[in-house]
Amino acid sequence: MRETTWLAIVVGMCLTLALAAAQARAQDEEPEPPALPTQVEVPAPEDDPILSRGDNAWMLASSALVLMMTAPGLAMFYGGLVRRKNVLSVIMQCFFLMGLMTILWAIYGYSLSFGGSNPWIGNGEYLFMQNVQAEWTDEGPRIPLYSTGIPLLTHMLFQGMFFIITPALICGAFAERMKFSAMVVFSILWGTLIYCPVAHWVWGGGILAYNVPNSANYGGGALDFAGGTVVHISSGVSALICALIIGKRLGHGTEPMPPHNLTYTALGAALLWVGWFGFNAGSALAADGVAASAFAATHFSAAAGTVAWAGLEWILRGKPTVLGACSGAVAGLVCITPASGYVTAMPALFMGAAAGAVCYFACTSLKNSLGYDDSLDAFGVHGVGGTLGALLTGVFATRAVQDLNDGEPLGLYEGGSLLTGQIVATAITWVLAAVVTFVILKILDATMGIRVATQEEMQGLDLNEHGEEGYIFL
Amino acid sequence: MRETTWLAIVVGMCLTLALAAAQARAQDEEPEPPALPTQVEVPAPEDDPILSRGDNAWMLASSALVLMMTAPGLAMFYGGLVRRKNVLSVIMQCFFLMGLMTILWAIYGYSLSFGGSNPWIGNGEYLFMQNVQAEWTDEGPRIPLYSTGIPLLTHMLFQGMFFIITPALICGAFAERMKFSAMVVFSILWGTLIYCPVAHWVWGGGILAYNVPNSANYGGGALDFAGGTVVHISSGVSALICALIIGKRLGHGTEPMPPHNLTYTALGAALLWVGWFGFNAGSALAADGVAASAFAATHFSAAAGTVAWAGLEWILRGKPTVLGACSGAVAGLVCITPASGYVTAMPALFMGAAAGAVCYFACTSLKNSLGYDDSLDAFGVHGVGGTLGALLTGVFATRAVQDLNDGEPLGLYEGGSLLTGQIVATAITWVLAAVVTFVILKILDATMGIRVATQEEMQGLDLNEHGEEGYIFL
Amino acid sequence: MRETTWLAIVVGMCLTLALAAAQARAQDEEPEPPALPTQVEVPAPEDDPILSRGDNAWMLASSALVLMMTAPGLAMFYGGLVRRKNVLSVIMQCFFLMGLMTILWAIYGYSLSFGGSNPWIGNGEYLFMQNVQAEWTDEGPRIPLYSTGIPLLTHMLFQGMFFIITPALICGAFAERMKFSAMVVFSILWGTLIYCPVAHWVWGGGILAYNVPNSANYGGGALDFAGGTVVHISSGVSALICALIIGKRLGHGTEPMPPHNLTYTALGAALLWVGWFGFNAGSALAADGVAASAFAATHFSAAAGTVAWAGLEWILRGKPTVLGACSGAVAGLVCITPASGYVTAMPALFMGAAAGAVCYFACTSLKNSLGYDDSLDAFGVHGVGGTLGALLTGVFATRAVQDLNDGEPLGLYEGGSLLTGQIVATAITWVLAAVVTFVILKILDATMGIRVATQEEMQGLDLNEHGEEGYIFL
Amino acid sequence: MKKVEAIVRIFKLEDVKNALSAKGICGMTITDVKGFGRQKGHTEMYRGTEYKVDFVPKAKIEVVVGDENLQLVLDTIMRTAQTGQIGDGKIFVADLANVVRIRTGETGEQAI
Amino acid sequence: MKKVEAIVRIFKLEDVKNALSAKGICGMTITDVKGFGRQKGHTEMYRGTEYKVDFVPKAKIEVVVGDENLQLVLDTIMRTAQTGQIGDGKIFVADLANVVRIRTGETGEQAI
Amino acid sequence: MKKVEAIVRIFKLEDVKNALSAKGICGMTITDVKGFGRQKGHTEMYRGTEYKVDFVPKAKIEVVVGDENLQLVLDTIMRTAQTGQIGDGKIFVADLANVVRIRTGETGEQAI
Ligand SMILES: Nc1ncnc2c1ncn2[C@@H]1O[C@H](COP(=O)(O)OP(=O)(O)O)[C@@H](O)[C@H]1O
Ligand SMILES: Nc1ncnc2c1ncn2[C@@H]1O[C@H](COP(=O)(O)OP(=O)(O)O)[C@@H](O)[C@H]1O
Ligand SMILES: Nc1ncnc2c1ncn2[C@@H]1O[C@H](COP(=O)(O)OP(=O)(O)O)[C@@H](O)[C@H]1O
Repeated sequence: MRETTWLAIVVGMCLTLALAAAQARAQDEEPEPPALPTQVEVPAPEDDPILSRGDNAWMLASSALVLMMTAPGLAMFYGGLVRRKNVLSVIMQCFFLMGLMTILWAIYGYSLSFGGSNPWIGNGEYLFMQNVQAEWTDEGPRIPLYSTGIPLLTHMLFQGMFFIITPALICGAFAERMKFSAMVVFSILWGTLIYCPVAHWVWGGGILAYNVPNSANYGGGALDFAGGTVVHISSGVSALICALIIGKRLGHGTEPMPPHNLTYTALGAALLWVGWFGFNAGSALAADGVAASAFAATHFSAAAGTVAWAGLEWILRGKPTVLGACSGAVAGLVCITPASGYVTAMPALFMGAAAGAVCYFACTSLKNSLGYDDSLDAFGVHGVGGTLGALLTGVFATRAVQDLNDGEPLGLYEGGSLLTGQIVATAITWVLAAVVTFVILKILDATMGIRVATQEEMQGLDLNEHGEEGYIFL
Repeated sequence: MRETTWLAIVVGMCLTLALAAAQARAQDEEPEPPALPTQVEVPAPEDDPILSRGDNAWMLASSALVLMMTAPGLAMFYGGLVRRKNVLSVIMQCFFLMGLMTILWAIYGYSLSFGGSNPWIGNGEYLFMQNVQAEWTDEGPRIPLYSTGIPLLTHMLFQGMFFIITPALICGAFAERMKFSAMVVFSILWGTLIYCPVAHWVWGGGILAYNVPNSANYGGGALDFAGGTVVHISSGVSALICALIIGKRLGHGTEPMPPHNLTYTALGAALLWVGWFGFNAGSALAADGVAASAFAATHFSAAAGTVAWAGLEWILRGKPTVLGACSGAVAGLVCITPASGYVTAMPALFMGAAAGAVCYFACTSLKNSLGYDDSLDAFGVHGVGGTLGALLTGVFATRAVQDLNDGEPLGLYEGGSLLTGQIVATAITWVLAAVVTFVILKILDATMGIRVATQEEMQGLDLNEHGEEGYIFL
Repeated sequence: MRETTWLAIVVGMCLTLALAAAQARAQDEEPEPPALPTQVEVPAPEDDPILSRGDNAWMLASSALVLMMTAPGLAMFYGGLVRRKNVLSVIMQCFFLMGLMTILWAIYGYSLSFGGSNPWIGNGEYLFMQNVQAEWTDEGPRIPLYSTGIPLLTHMLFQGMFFIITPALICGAFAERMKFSAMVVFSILWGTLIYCPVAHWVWGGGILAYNVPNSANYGGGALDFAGGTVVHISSGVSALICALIIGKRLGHGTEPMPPHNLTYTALGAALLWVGWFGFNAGSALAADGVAASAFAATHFSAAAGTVAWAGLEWILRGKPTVLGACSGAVAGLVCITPASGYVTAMPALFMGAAAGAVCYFACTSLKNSLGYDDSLDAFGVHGVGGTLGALLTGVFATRAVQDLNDGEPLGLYEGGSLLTGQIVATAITWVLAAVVTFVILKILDATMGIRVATQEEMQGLDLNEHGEEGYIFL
Repeated sequence: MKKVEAIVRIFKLEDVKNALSAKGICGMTITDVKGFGRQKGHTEMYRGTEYKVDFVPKAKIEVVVGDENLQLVLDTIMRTAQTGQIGDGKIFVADLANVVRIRTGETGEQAI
Repeated sequence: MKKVEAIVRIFKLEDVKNALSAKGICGMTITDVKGFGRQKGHTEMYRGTEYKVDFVPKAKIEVVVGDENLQLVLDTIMRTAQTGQIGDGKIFVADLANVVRIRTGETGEQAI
Repeated sequence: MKKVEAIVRIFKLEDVKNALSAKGICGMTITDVKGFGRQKGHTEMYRGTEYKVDFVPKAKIEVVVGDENLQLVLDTIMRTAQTGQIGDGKIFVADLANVVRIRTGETGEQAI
């Protein structure tokens, strides 16, 4: 009952929002300059771009890779970490979000994130995929192009995959106790109220974009190649709030809750590693040298994270664990995400190693001393690793990879002043994610409830929320 | 014994067929116009195409993605749905078909499907990969190109992956009781007698091709972007016949037969979703705007299918299931397949939702009321979803994506007349698949037998057909 | 303790080596001609190549595919074959090597393999990714290109993935009993002392390269398209030595040691098949016709191997097994690897079938009669299959695919003289791999020990080496 | 009170449970076991190596009954679990000294 | 000597083990079992087909004790395994004829 | 008739089975169990949290024998399952009231 009401409210809200945006756009009298992409250097957008098949080939492959990160990647990584009785609930969260968030993205998400040039939020120009999809013109069919020469549809698809995985990452925090219905409503609101604005601010030419004339340019704006703030800080910080508000799992701290299938976790981590090449190198939006450079930085950072975390365990605890190696890889990948298209090889190795070490302490000492129950360490890895990455981007970003400021140095290391903007963007994202998540969850908790009943939590979410069992090995 | 005889007969038959085709080709005196591809608009084929590396890059990646759909994709999806004792038998069917069908394709399958311009069946020009593979000429090595600028080898590879997955889909109908030897012989015959002709009719410039001069043009011909008739209707309808002829599983209806590993099923479904981007967007045979459009339509339809099926369960049964979400995704993917390169975003969302709902009822109410035992719902998803997709293609196909008829509207929705051709092609495919499958199975049943012994079925096919166990968790 | 000492020694050694190489390079007075790639025909390297986005798109996708081969591919393939108590140890070897070998590659591996034109070993020009990564110049950022028009970073990445999987293949030989620490040190030494030299000899313009002026040209040099000698013979032969030196598993020959999860093995084999397209077709270093041809040869050989091995079992043992089909596919893939870019379709089918049959006998009769315990048949498949492939390349390579010798025929079959060089290269690789592996292992055994304690081997490596369990299904 | 332990074929478990249940015996405990007896196991084959697996999966049903119900239980199991083929299994009957119901603390016959 | 067999809820196993251990009972053997009794099972749903699963996963704890410890063990299990809800399980007590410790060959009480 | 229940190390199971089989005891039932006793378990570590797992996997062998074979069975198990290390396991012997062979309905000694 209450769930149905909620769904109705949410759908209503989304439509209102969509219409409002559409109207806002209609009122916009002055002609809008097209959105300025901040992820790559592009020729002035007024030149008509021509379709680049090589770039499109890479971006389509990257889109597929990024979807693969959510499932099977994240679904296996997270699914293996929970107890057997909850494995399907975690996989379901990932899988269902692939459906749900895609629909929102098609209807209004892409438009809110990338439409128009308002510094605060997108407009309605891409609602329902208008002006994105193919259209019939006097000269025949026309498929709109993005400024880098790929179809705008490809850009929309690639970015849409990020809109799926970001809320899916949060699921790690409330795993094993969140109501599925509450997760659905939460993800809709979270995507709309946090993801779309932040994506617009950072990548849509908004207030946090780097060196873009009509942005607010707090601290000069920030560089975020593939989603340090937009994806990892936003989801990681929200995950922390979720863990705090929903409370600990029954038996947390007294009962053992070991991962039920570490083979899944390891295989999922490997898939994340592979998929992340699409995530990061794809964020070049082209198959050019920057893509190759981002690919290399990603690979090196993951490698260093793997060895750092497992190595630390080996030294401090006597044994390198598989979970440690996998967590280190993911930490390295998270950390390099904002920097991947701006740093060279050795800084990438360093960032990965730093992420492995810092996240190791965040997921062990820090979490234990603070005592929250972030089931799968969504905050410890994505929140902490993402923040570290955003800051280190301000240190190591170099004009040698991309010249974004007329030959001026970028990162602190080469004498630039980027770091300020990175700090500002990080802080703003932390605050927004924390406050809005807090408000959403409090409202949901007061209305539909966010946690399953004790009895259900004990028996497992698979049976109670979905009426299914993960494995029937008889 | 009888199996050996059968294999000998089949091999003999194939060779005869191949030789006959070769001879037919030799007799062909008049010069043949090259095959007209119907999947994309291409410049007149007499212009020598030049190698397009961007397109080739995407098509090679797509070929890999489509192979991945059969295994691990389908192998996990189907493997998880059977009982533990039969998991290997299902995986083996998928894996062995990757070997078997590829060999047939290399020897004569591609030639029968895409060789020459006879409206009924391919000729022998590509037998044994002649005229497809690299050849030594006076000017050095020459690698023949397809009209869109990709190597003909790439076209052959991409299409060959479809030749693998199509019979593999049928395995869902007779899972848990078919003899492996019978499955092998059945697949050889099915591929030769059903797949190759239908592929030729629809894609090889044959009788069902759209708007191609030398086709029979029943009802104007049909559009099938990536295999609604060729892949899904043909396999789905054959699956129904298989389920009817082989009979129910022992204990069907009285014993519970729950999926033994829903985690595999969900991960497999996710891999199918990812791989389907290669299947559908790859069917553009280029990395152009049509590919991006097909990619988007595919993604949107899968998303809508997921939410529709799981949502219906939620409303009607009180719980959204993982299997429901996965089945909905696959239903949406099946349905959009023929339409993916011809429709825009909102129709794609609609088609996915419709497929989710229609296949939901087909797999629950319809199947139960008719009482056949289609173990894994190969008919309910591929037969029903494929038919729905073929028809809705006739409704929603739009010249805005591809102008295939000199600016005339295509689908019913924009006022075109495509629907008639779609209905005719669907009906013809249904009849051919049903009749030929029926005949093949009856002959096989009378000679080598198609079903394992009762005792073996009870103990499981893994031990009896392959002498192995899926999991030994001691 | 001793492990720490060892790690220190190894790290020290590597640094020394790196510095030595750097110095060697500094001393090099005469200007060095750039490394001559032998894998593809390229225009004279002095022409400045321009970035080819289509080629880069394919090479980035290929790099991702090859990483996917190590994990999840090989991790699942090998992981499923061991007993449950050791599944994580195998996955950990694969995963940790993804981190470890990548770091080595970034620091000195790529330089040792591909730097400079010394016939014996690479120089220091690419140490720490200098001259490979992006650099700031007067005209702005510069990303160095490889002679085929892809960024040098892409070449480095693609080749780096091979540096990961090759030692991972060896792990099959000592699975279920090797100390993790010994595996780490062994892999570092093996990669440095065997992989880098052989890669340089064959692909870096060294002594075994085909038709390259400044190579030693023993027997005319050898063709190795994607790693018959460099990857499979080197790892396979080393695997044999490992199996001999470490000794049999406890209970080998008396206790049953069936694979604990054949579903993983089959799914892993399928992923290997898919990933191998990147491995082989990617070795064209371009998305051209040679890539398509290599893709087709790879696919056909895998298919023929699958059917050959499973078919032989069917005939000789009465049942085709899943493990047989998978092993046959891998055998076919191994065998075609060196030949993939040089042979046409029917020879590829033949090579796959031959590999299926030969490796079947190597893994059954030969192994049993010699009595070594190569746990997962790393030698039987990679050593034997790789050797077969290297030799058959000398038979079937044809100028029709690539004209590498001014129109002269290549393989024996078309009347060329390539075979001699293939035999010489094979023999040299055998000797080097066997001798160096023997020495490394003997030293490790005498110092840090290579085998876990009996008690630990009985309880399983997962608990004892990593403190974790693979599955907790309670 | 008696404890009846029946080793039966796995696919007969559902039938036996339903039959007992129909007779009013509504408590039992099931364990997955592996049996070794006259019934032959099977052979598995992995890369040419053959393994003889002697154990056959069986289900063990434990039912505690008052003495008055013993024969009823034995007959019911006998009837529903029998196929007449080797491997149908065995029933073992043993005396029990006491039974306690944890929820209520009841003991003896009324705890069953 | 007595063999005490307790069928308990799975999530109570850890508590029972610790309580017994604290009382000096430091040997026991655990089996995963499926129980059928008053406690209802659950319903699963796969593509519209509903299955009633009557069996509830339980843990069986077997403790062999000297007669003098029997009451202690029963009390300890009762106390720690009880929730008061249907499905708490049962304890069965049976006589043992002998016990042997394989390592030493000791028999009887001292082998426990 | 006696029921012999032996808890043994998993890797000794094959040996014990073969030895019993060689002595003509050709029926037995095996269960996977987890033992808790003097033998220490192991520690697992997941992201820095350490879990002590007290349970050690063991195999339980149940053999029903006529009284005349009891000693033979005990001796055979003792001999083959012993390693002399803590954790070798225990053998429990109990009386049986009756045995039934489901296939034939035979009861008592001849049903074994
Ligand atoms: N002496 C025994 N002790 C314990 N279990 C036995 C004994 N004999 C048979 N069983 C169990 O009964 C099952 C069936 O026995 P088997 O000899 O195969 O067939 P049948 O019961 O038809 O004679 C065996 O798999 C085993 O689990
Ligand atoms: N007669 C019986 N014989 C064997 N096991 C029983 C018997 N009755 C109950 N059990 C076991 O005890 C468990 C709990 O019994 P149940 O009737 O559900 O609740 P309660 O013990 O609270 O009355 C059952 O799941 C079953 O395993
Ligand atoms: N009192 C007991 N009741 C039931 N099982 C026991 C008891 N004591 C020991 N066991 C079983 O015997 C196994 C071995 O016991 P343990 O004390 O570890 O070594 P040992 O038998 O060498 O003294 C235990 O793991 C447990 O399964």
